[in-house]
Amino acid sequence: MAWRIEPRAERSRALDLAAPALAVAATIVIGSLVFSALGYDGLGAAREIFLSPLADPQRWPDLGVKSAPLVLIAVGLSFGFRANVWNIGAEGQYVVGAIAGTGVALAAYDMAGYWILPAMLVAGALGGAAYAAIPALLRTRFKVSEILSSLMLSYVALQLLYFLVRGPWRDPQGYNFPQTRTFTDWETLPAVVPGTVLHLGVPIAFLAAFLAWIVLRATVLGFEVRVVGLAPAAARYAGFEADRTAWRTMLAGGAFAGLAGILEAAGPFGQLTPQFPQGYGYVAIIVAFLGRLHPLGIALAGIVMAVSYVGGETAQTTVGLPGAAAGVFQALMLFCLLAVDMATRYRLRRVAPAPSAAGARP
Amino acid sequence: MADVGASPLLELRGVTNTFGALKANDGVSLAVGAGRIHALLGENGAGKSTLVKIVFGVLKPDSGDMLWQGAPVEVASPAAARKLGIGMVFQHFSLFDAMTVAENVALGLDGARADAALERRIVEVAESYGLPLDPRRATHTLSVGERQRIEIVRALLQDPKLLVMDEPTSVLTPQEVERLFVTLRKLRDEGRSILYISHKLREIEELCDAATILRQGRVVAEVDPRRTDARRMAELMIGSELKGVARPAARAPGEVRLAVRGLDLPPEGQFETPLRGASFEVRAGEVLGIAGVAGNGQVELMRALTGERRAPRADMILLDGAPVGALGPEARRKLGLAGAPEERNGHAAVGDMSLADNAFLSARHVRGLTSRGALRPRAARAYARDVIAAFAVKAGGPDALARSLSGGNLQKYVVGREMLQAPKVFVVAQPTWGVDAGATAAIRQAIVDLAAGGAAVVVVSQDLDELREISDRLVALNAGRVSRAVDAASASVEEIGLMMGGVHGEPPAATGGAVGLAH
Amino acid sequence: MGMKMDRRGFIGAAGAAAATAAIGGPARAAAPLKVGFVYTGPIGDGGYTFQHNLGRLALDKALGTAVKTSFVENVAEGPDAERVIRQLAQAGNELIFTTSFGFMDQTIKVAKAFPKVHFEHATGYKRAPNVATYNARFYQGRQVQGQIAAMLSKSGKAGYIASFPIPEVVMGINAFTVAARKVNPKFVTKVIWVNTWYDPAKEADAAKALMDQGCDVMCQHTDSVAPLQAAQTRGIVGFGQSSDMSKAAPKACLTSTVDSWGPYYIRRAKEQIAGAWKSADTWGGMAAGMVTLGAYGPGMTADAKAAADKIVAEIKAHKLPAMVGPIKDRTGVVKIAAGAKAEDKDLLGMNWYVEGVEG
Amino acid sequence: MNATIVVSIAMSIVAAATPLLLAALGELVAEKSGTLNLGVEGMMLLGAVSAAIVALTTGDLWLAAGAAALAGALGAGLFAVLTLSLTANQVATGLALTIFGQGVSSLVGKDFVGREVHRLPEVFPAALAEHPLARVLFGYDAFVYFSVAAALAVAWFLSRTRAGLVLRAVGEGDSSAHALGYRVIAVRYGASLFGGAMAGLAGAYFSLSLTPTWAVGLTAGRGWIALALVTFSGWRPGRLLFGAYLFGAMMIFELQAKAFGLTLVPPEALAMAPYLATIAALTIISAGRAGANLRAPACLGKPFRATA
Repeated sequence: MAWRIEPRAERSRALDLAAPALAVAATIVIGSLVFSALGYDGLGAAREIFLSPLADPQRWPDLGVKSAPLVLIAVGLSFGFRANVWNIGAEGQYVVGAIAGTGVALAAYDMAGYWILPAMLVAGALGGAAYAAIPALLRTRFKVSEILSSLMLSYVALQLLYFLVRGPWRDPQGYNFPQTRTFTDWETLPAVVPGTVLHLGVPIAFLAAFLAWIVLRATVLGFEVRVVGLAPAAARYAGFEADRTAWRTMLAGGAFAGLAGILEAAGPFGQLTPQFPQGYGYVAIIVAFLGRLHPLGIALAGIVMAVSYVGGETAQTTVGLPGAAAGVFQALMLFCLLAVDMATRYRLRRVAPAPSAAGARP
Repeated sequence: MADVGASPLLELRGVTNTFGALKANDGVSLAVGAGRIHALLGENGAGKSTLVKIVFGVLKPDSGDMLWQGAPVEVASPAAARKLGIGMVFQHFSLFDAMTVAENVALGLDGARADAALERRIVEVAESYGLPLDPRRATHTLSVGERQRIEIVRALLQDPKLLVMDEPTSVLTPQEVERLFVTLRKLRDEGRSILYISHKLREIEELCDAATILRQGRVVAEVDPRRTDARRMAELMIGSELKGVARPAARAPGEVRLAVRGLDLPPEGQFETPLRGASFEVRAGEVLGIAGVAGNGQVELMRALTGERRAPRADMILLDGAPVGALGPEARRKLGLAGAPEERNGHAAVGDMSLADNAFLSARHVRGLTSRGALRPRAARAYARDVIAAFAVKAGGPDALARSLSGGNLQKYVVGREMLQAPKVFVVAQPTWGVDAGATAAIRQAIVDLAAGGAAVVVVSQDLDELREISDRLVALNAGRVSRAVDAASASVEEIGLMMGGVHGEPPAATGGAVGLAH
Repeated sequence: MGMKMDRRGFIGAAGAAAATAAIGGPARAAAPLKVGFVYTGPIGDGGYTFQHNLGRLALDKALGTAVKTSFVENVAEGPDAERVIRQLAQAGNELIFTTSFGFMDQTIKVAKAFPKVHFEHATGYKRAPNVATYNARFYQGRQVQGQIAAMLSKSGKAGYIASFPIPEVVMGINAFTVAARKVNPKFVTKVIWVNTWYDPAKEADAAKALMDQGCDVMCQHTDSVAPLQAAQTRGIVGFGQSSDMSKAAPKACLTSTVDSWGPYYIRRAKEQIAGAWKSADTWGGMAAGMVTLGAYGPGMTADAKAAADKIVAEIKAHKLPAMVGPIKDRTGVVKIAAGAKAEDKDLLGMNWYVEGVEG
Repeated sequence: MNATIVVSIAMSIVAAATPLLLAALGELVAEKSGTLNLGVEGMMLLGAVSAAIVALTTGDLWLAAGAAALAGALGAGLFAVLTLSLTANQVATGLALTIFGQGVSSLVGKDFVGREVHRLPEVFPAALAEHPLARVLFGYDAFVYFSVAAALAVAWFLSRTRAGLVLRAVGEGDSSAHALGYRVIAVRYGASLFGGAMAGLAGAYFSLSLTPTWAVGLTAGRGWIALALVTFSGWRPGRLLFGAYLFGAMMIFELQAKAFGLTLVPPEALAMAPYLATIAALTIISAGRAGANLRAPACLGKPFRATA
């Protein structure tokens, strides 16, 4: 009668690795059942959303482009999340990063030179970091929850972008459309594979994930982040100060998001428009958790997420699945992962039935 | 007073409770007579708290019976326990800081609201038992002693037949303890029973009518504490004969290694004790014991010594004469100051990391476990292996997770990790808390040996016997003040007790060290 | 929209068109023309994208199994659009409609990589040998609305909820005001810029603010039905935009300016099938059936109905240009000289407001 | 004439404030119990679409409101199972719930887009609300009165009732509450479900009253403002009521100023005002010695697992 959920004494490594795969499998099963019940070709939908983009090499560059900002932002956030710093304002930092980089681009509009693009990227990272400094300051100085402040600041950043593209930065030749000039060739990321959409930002994002992994695994800085998250008091004992870690991880998260912002602006967008913010900052939080806050896991999770976007589009044309279905699948995927995660951390144990009246009552 | 065996108020028969591989309670039986103060005695980890939670309905036992006034009962929840007439005062208070005293009391009563009527009742009860409380005060503004009063008043308002108290004196000064005992005896005289959990033998001798001694989850003895030798009870508790520590012959003290001069430290949070002009010195080859009741600034002093908190002025803490008060833990370790705080899991070690990773925490500089910002995992594993071998730590190896170790073994690892760095100054808090007898002896011996090798050692402990056994000199910490130092061998328990209670006989001053040197 | 004759009726079983086309039968003689659509919003927006999708459905219905259409909805303007357009091209669509201004650069970019595929971009100005542009003369609907508004308004004030000050919106406001002032020279158009294409609650609040100012006819250049519904609540009338909004606010809706993309989509698909597709710039209005009026509501008086019908007829006969001088801007400067007509290029670059526009 | 405008503006503010108030009240109760559900926007959309569907198919507006509350509560139930029973991260789950709500609402509402829903009727007879000044008081539908009554009821519940005391205790100290025998998880389930139901009703206010119809993304981000509002209020229902009307007034003020021909500040500055005000309020609350009762519940967003 009585069951008890208990933490597993030793975390099963096999389950650890299998959990995400299990979650995707569960998503496919549940998703296809749900969509079949709604009158769609459920199995076809799941196949199109999760498999077709992988099966078609023509889609691979798309997957790279779509996953790059998600991976970059999520890796940046994962530092903080590991250290119990809940920056959920990456969307704002992404936008401000793009704004800062675009500021450089617009200032250098009449100039030429190889320095422009790197300057834009640096400005982007700095802009994102500077914007993340606000919640960091509020947290360390005034003990304001960074969850709330960073979320609020995202909306402020959005309005800042709108103001700029509708007002001072509006393209003078753009028929009053609210968008900036398009960047010059000096200001645009080159393609890594000529003839494809694969721009320089994609390898940068995945390289960043790899470097983050090295940092987390093999440096004192990474050790600090891990210890702060697992045992704050032990971190203090080790000489890692909580405020300093909060600052470092917030700034890192902001810089990664800002870099993602300018890479996206200087890459696929080539300008700033009101449509520039697409919620990557929020989706990246989900990606970070799908990847279990592990940089390599996040790289993989970013690709899975990109697959679901691209596949969602394919599914619209091939099996007539509505566009909204992709979002439902993405949410399901996270729900499933969180649920499956439990299985790896806890186990259900049956408690021996009580022999007498004094025993447990359900 | 009722006799034991007549018709016990509460009886447990064969209660067993298991967490994973650990049997917290293994067939425990005990009987609490009406109108008696019954002690539940045991070391940390003996299963006392688990048993109490079962009595109060917080935990459900895997098996076993509970009888209330002779009839079998199920206590499915604390509410059910309260209904029976069982009140509870928790060791870790179950209070809500953001709420008022009255609200906190209401939450402990069934169906009560924090209204004017309740406020009146709180004042009434509080006054009649000598526990003054303002029901409208916000809880976070109260002292630890006052906060305990909330718990007691809350329990008393239910007019309990049985009051369960889990380590109630660990946060009180001796004087407060005396006042509490007056209240408890008054309760007994009203015919109520008290299940009194403690590991402090003196208190049990003084207060209790009966005692059940637990060791490793089992009942090892039922004794009458008024008629049983304290040493015998202690041996029953720890399961072996007390073994002394081999001390080297008296030595001439060396030069001053660590000096604390007028250390003031404002509280960081609402619940911290400020340090007020703390001063003492420790010399090479010497062990200085710091006695005191928990909550008098031990945690804060440890932080100030290890560098987790900076001193307001650098020269308030001197290491070999050099001011280090402004330095953080890393810098102090590089200068040869090692520390081991009382909380092993989560403070001195990270439970979810391997022993090798835990080596990085404090040994990375002195033992060269990192180089230019990069970790050297091999070096860390080798060091962890050394510690395991040198201190006979029972562990699966350097890759075992810290939390997979027993408390005693983890403590040996933590202490060993610091000692193998050959520190010039070693500060350690509660070195043998919850550690089995064998490990206790080993750790104490290692501390003494470290000092004998020329290090200066500071031991913060609540265990007076321990301090008297391994220290050369003793000071006491009371409300953030450090008393003058006394010779550990010659000072009487009464004298030390007065020091702990804040009666110093002389103002605390920088001369404390000098007085101590008179031995 | 009238039924179009199905030239390819011989394929047969046209009745079950959609289902059959989707499944695809065995061994068909001529493969159907694959046509792709890229939508900026969800087809559930009830406005702009909804209308494009109606156009696609009209195409399906008209050409039956000769075409196979597919669409991707809710495509963000930017890199996502480029990916989707490319994907549609790779999937074998020979004709691709990209239905939002924000898809312009992406359309041109993908078109370069797929010279054999024909692209149609809505509301843009960049073309290529395989990229055509198309747009509808929405302002013609404003000409009707302006006149009716002036006839029915007691206060002589219309409220106009506008999205962004781009030429398309500006020319609509001007065309509306010029038409209204023909009836009532003192007529005023009060404009609130809501800086969004779609935010029902905000649009409704803007409508209320305008009505508070005494506006008794509501006009909008945003996508939701909220302003009309707000008007209906207060017993005021107004005009639907993009789609026929009479279903959402039957009492308030005088008529709607309906984007009717069907005729254009059908024509271009037929040209493609016939091998006669050419890049062109189409700016079709009422004459081409690309702008139509929705059902008249109960608020339309007989006079108003007659006037509306007359204007539609004149516009269809190309006898009623949008603006004929003299037309002054708000500062009193003559922008269009007496007797001159506003040319298409003037309209498409319009960034000033005629007299009578406030806000 | 002037009085009429003032009355009308006031009524617009009330209408704009009502959904914020409903959603924020629900979230306040949930947060007071210690759960941070960022899925308010998603739950509002679920409510909005459910209300529209039921209203269009049955014509019964009260049934529609009930369905909306149920739909919101189901969304919250999903959140609760994941975060409370399975101790999943609340931030990630809440965000996923928003994506989920957006997707599901747009899927199930596909066939109901743009159809007129009969607007909620005013509660009082028109005669009573004829005079402009009377209209400010008596000219609204039931949701408006309900939202104000709910604010007062929540205030009373939290400060005066035993159950409210327990709910706050669970949010302030989960392990203490557990030790005292309160069922932390169960209380949080209840608070979460209430939060979801209120968010659902807030969504229903869009599809039944503000813009009586269904269209994808009908709530256009108001759920995030509601979240800001809870923080702005310092977790107190009275301030929340005030804040909802203040935020509503800021939204209306922008449009009214434009209608008057005034443009004092860029519209973007006004649009960011609620968020900046919230950050400012949060900073003042956190930094100042303003009583602990204005601070975030101590256990907000932290997972709780009942162990020994």
